[in-house]
Amino acid sequence: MKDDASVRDFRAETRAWLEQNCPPEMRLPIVEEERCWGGRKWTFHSDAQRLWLERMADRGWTAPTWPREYGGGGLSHAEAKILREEMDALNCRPPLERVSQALGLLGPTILAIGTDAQKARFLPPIARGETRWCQGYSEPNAGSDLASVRTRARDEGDHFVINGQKIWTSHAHLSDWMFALVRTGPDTPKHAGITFVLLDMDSPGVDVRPIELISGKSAFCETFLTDVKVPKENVLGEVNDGWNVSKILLSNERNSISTARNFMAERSIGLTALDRQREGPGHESDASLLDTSLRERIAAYEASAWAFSALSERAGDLAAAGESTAAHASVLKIHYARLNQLRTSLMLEIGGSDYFEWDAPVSDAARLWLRAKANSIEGGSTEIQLNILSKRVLGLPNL
Amino acid sequence: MKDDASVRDFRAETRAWLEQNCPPEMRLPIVEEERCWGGRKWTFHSDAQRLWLERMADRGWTAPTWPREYGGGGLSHAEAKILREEMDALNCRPPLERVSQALGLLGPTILAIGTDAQKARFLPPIARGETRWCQGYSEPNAGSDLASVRTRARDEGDHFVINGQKIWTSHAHLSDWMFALVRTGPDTPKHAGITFVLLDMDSPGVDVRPIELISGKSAFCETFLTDVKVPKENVLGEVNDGWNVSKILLSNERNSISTARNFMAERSIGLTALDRQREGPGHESDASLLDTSLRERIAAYEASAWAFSALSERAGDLAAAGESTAAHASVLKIHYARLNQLRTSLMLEIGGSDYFEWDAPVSDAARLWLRAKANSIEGGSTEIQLNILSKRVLGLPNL
Amino acid sequence: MLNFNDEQRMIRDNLRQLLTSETPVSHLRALRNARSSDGISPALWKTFGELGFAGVLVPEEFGGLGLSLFDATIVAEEYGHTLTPSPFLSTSVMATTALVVSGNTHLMRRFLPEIALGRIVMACAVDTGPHHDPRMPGLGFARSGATVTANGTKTFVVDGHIAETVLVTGLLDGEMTVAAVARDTPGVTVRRQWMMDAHNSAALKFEDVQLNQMQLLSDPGKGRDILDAVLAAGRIVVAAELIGLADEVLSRTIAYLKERHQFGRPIGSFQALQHRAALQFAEIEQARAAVLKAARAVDEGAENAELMVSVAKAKAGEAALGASEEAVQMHGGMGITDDLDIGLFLKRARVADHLLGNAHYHVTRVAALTGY
Amino acid sequence: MLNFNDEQRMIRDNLRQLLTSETPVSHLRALRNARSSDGISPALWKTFGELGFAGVLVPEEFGGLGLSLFDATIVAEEYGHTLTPSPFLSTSVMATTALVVSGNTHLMRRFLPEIALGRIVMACAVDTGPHHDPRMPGLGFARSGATVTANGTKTFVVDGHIAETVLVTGLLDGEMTVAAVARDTPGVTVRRQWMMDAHNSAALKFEDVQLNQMQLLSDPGKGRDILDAVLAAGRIVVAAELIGLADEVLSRTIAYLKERHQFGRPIGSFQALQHRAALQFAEIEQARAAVLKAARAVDEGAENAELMVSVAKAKAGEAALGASEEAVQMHGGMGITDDLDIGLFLKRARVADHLLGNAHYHVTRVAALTGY
Repeated sequence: MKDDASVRDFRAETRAWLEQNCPPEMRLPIVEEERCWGGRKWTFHSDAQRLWLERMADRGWTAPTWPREYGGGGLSHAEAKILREEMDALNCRPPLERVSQALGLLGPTILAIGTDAQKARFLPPIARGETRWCQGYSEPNAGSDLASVRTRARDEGDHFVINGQKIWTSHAHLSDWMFALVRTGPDTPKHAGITFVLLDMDSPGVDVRPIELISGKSAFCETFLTDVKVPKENVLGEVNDGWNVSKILLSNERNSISTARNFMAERSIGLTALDRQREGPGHESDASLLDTSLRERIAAYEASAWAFSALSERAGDLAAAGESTAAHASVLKIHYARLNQLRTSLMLEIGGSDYFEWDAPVSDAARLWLRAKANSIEGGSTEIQLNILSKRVLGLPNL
Repeated sequence: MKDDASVRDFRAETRAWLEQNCPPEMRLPIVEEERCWGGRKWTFHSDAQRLWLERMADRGWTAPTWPREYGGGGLSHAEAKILREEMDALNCRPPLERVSQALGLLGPTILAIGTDAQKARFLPPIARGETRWCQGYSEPNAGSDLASVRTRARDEGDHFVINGQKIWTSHAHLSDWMFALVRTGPDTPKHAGITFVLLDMDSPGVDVRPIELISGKSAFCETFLTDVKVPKENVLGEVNDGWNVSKILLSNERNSISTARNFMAERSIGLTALDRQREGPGHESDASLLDTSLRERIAAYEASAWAFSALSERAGDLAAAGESTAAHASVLKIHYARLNQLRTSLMLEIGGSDYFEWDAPVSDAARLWLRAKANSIEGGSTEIQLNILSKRVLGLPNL
Repeated sequence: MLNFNDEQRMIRDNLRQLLTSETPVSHLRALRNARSSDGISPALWKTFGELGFAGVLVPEEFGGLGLSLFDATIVAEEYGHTLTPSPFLSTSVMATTALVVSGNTHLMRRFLPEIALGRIVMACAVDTGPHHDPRMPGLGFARSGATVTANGTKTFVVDGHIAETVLVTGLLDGEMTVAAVARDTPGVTVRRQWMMDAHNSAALKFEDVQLNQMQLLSDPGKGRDILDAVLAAGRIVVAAELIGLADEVLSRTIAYLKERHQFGRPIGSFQALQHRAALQFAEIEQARAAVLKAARAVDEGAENAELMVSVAKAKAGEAALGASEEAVQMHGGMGITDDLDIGLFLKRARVADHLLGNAHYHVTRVAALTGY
Repeated sequence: MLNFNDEQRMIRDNLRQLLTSETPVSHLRALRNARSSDGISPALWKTFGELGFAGVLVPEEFGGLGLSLFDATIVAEEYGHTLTPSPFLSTSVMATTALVVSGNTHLMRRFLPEIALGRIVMACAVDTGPHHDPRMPGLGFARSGATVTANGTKTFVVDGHIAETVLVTGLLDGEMTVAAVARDTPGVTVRRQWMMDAHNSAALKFEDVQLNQMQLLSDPGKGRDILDAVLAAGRIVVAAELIGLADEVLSRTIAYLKERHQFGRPIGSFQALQHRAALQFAEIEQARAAVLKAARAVDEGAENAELMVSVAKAKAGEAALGASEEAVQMHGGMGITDDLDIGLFLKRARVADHLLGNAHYHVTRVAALTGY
């Protein structure tokens, strides 16, 4: 496939602009702690990070395919792909994380089914990185069974009053807004009577408590909602139709979680292992890994990671052609979780006992390995994805 | 653990006897085709094979732990273990395959619940390798669901008249007798009304047709039974209680299939691979396998195979101490199937394309690989074993 | 783009119709049972010529369609569904690539139009031992004046038993070189190899085989490029066949799971089997993407094309073997009988995985190409 | 025999009662949260001395029970259930084995009775780098008259932060040698390592540390035998701990599967989870047998003892990691919170797998010991 003339032009212009506008610090390999999530509580790590976000947001390239009127770049899928390829080619960091709840999930859902007023109000600040969002789906004892929402929304005419408890709300303590499922109708049938609301975290009655995880970090929170008022214009979709809204959003979630991470755009962990080996005396010029078991297992992981990046690209192409299926969302989610777990486990092995220290460690490899255990649970567990595939895609019968 | 005096004596006597009586040809590594299965249709591969069987049978050591009056050796478990260790130490081939339907399965079941007349009639010829047995359990469309037996036995006073069809009867065409489950009672409840009968394959109305398998071999048969007469003294256990008899026998089956195969008593396939590598020019004195992927995978298999041989030994020790559980039978069966599939697959890889030829191949590795696919299906599939473990051992609930 | 456009979808649909009617799996079974002397359907090969598939990679100036490797994968994936034994790989992909990359107009004019018409079968002889190792050709060329003498052995030469001409790799003055050798040249001995998958190949022996200079595809300096291109194209196309095979064997398994009852229920309602089937689906989809990506990378001359080829071959081999082994297990006793086709898929998966380097070979190659 | 006799069963039952009442998993959690300075329970160690467990391998003449490694695995398996941090491995197994195998009566008289009484903690310092590689001790001894000077570093020395005396491996005249070094000797620097499993070890530095001849366990010629014996005993006992851990974490998972409801049913009624749990059970049983067999093999001096030790460590590491990872997954969101103990099992499984060589190290060693 060769670029035709207009594509060539777009590519050239894009590259020229990036070269001129992306600060050199924003072209260094990304470090986990320096990813930009935005929001009112955000602190920029550097002036370069702030500048880079501003410049990209001005062009709408934080949300390249969104309409320009809502803060997006108005690009076609093909153009957005070129933008991404050019950013990769110049090692430009994403100015704002594409996998965020806001950019990856809620934004596309508002675009799809929001009112004009909602689009105008919520989308531009998302695209500019000014508001950060969290997801209020899970509740204690509900786990993967989203239909068993028990948080209640009482109808008070022009607003709802909400009482209940949400759990596993990632980064709720750093977020400005939450989108949540709440029960507006009777308990049964379980799928009906649920409403999808947009809730300001600054509202009175919102209490957020971080949950300590096995990784020692607290990415997830419990959120207690006590008599929280939500105006009715903040309902996305119809009242009592939240189940369908959440399905639209969930399919974005699976796509978004996975397509955002191109393991192979990061450095080969095989080369990292070789670097470490070369630190040992007498090993300065080794051409390959002496631990052949580790070498073979890293290679097996990297072969899969390359295949995953192809899968991710293909899913994007199919989506752009309108051929996307629910299948790919689940397939991506399953592979992503497994690959990230494998990758972080191998990194820990590469480090060895040095990396096993918990206090003042030389690396956060142990914590990342533990954190990755959540990948196959959060956002629809691997088991749920397998159920979806076997029922909806393969058409296997119920018991 | 040190041998005490009487044990030392038994060990020394056993070794002396074996050294004197085991023909040199019977101390060469066993070849698949030369395993001795016995029976009226058996052709000995050599005089040495015949002699070795006769000598061992005379001492009752083809069935070491059976009582002497029924053709066994009357040994304790500890003595039988020593006999086996000494046979291994001198590389003595088994004079008669221990995993046979007769020695491994039916014999112990008759010993446990047969009448004195049945023991006296059936056990000695089994121990002497004079009768070969096959198993008539499965039926078309029944698969793993043994309770759905449809072969009918009509009560005619002193005998039954049997009509129906059995499938997957291994080596029925080479066998003298079959033990089978037949339906004597009503269809429901499915577990009741089944009877366990001993059936002479020379009876009129028995028609055996080998099934061609993917390995190109025909180890399994379909057996058609048309008005076959079976005298009532050939019922093992009570009429209509065959389900319980079969459970006793099945637990022997799983033990027997697995404990009989000590992969690590055979030659390391890693060394076989190294031999093959050394055949290449310039590789005569290689100290290790250059294909490190193959080397690591063989080592992973062999580590598991050593662990399996320990498991097998432990299962025997627990059984001898009366602590055996159904768990071990299933665990052994699962691991055996997986290991043999892994082993045969690795052997095929070691051989490479030379071994892929079907006509006039240099090795039967391809056929053995294909044959091993049945290991996780025959004798209670791996899925059935996992069901047994999860329900009966782990106590997990039904849906 | 890693999806198909309308034209590609049409090609795929037409091929599927052709192959399922002309050479369903029963065709392979019949060839096997009859111990067919050529082991393929000459009629189908002629049809491939007429419809243009045989010349998919042949440049238009030589009568072909001049399409891409990406398009060639569409063909291979389809005959993977039906296990059709076809000279497509040997002739339309490997030999064609060798000739095109060589730039040898004499040989291109001679062979490419015939290939495009489905009139000849050509084979590529790469391996000398039972394990894929293309850098060790096991054959030497010696030059003396205008004559070149070949000595050595080749094995597992796909379609070597029916190819009129074999492209043979060997070392000339220590450099990789490729020569076009007619099968009936004096000194060439051919032993047909019936493989376990009922596909065919041959073991070839070359004893003082006299060739002339014109039979060399190129100067020795270029032989390595030709070999690399042949391997890349061959590996991608075998990988695509494996994807088709995996897809088909999974579909058949799903159908069986829905139809077969045990304990009073369709066995496809048991969750343990559902999850295993779904995992196979996920593996196949990932492998399929890798194959399409590798084909694009080679077509576009991407920097990481070689790497992606190994990724594709490795993942396709794993996916096809995994799906076939699960298929046998889920078909239970029936799965291990020769009556069902499932065993044929398993056998082909194993042989095609081994062909041009198995999954493990290619995983190790990923490490080597990455530099660790 | 690879099963327990009545006496062994009694030991096991008593220990289980002691540990579940004195040091349940909450004990480890409390030590961790309090950032305890020694990271173990000194009271429990004293009780181990009183009940004889601390001296299980100490010969009777030195006040111990003089039992076998097979018996020592019973102790380790039990504290694996409760994740009890205990000097049993470092002191009662590794240091005791070093002293006994050395045959050095002076040092045996000095240390063994104290070990048997649970009065001291001793550590063995084997590794110098982040990956287990005991043949490269990273420390050198130099002799000058009756004085021996040690220089080098050690890391991941289990209990090195609280051991009064550390047995240190190093090279003297190129030969493996072991010396007993008091931790407070001038020139020894100790940095405590809080590991992710909340168990403890230390990084030690030796700078011109002056020792006398009497501190060497043996002539250099014998150092390798001592090291081999220490490694074999240590690996088996860590493997046994991993079996206990795996057993416990699976039991807790089974209990959770029965109790936790989703979609209106206990999640343990879903067949996919049932089969996965059953597979873990099968793996643990096989690994357990391998550990018992390896212990017997070492006790009996069997020819393949070294091989079986690697098999045992490899299978136990795999089983414990597999069971812990499945436990986290099956506990869903709860599994990844620090509130539940499941994460503590996972962390300990990973560290103990790494200790004295991880599963992959030992699989590769099986190939080396077999000779391919």
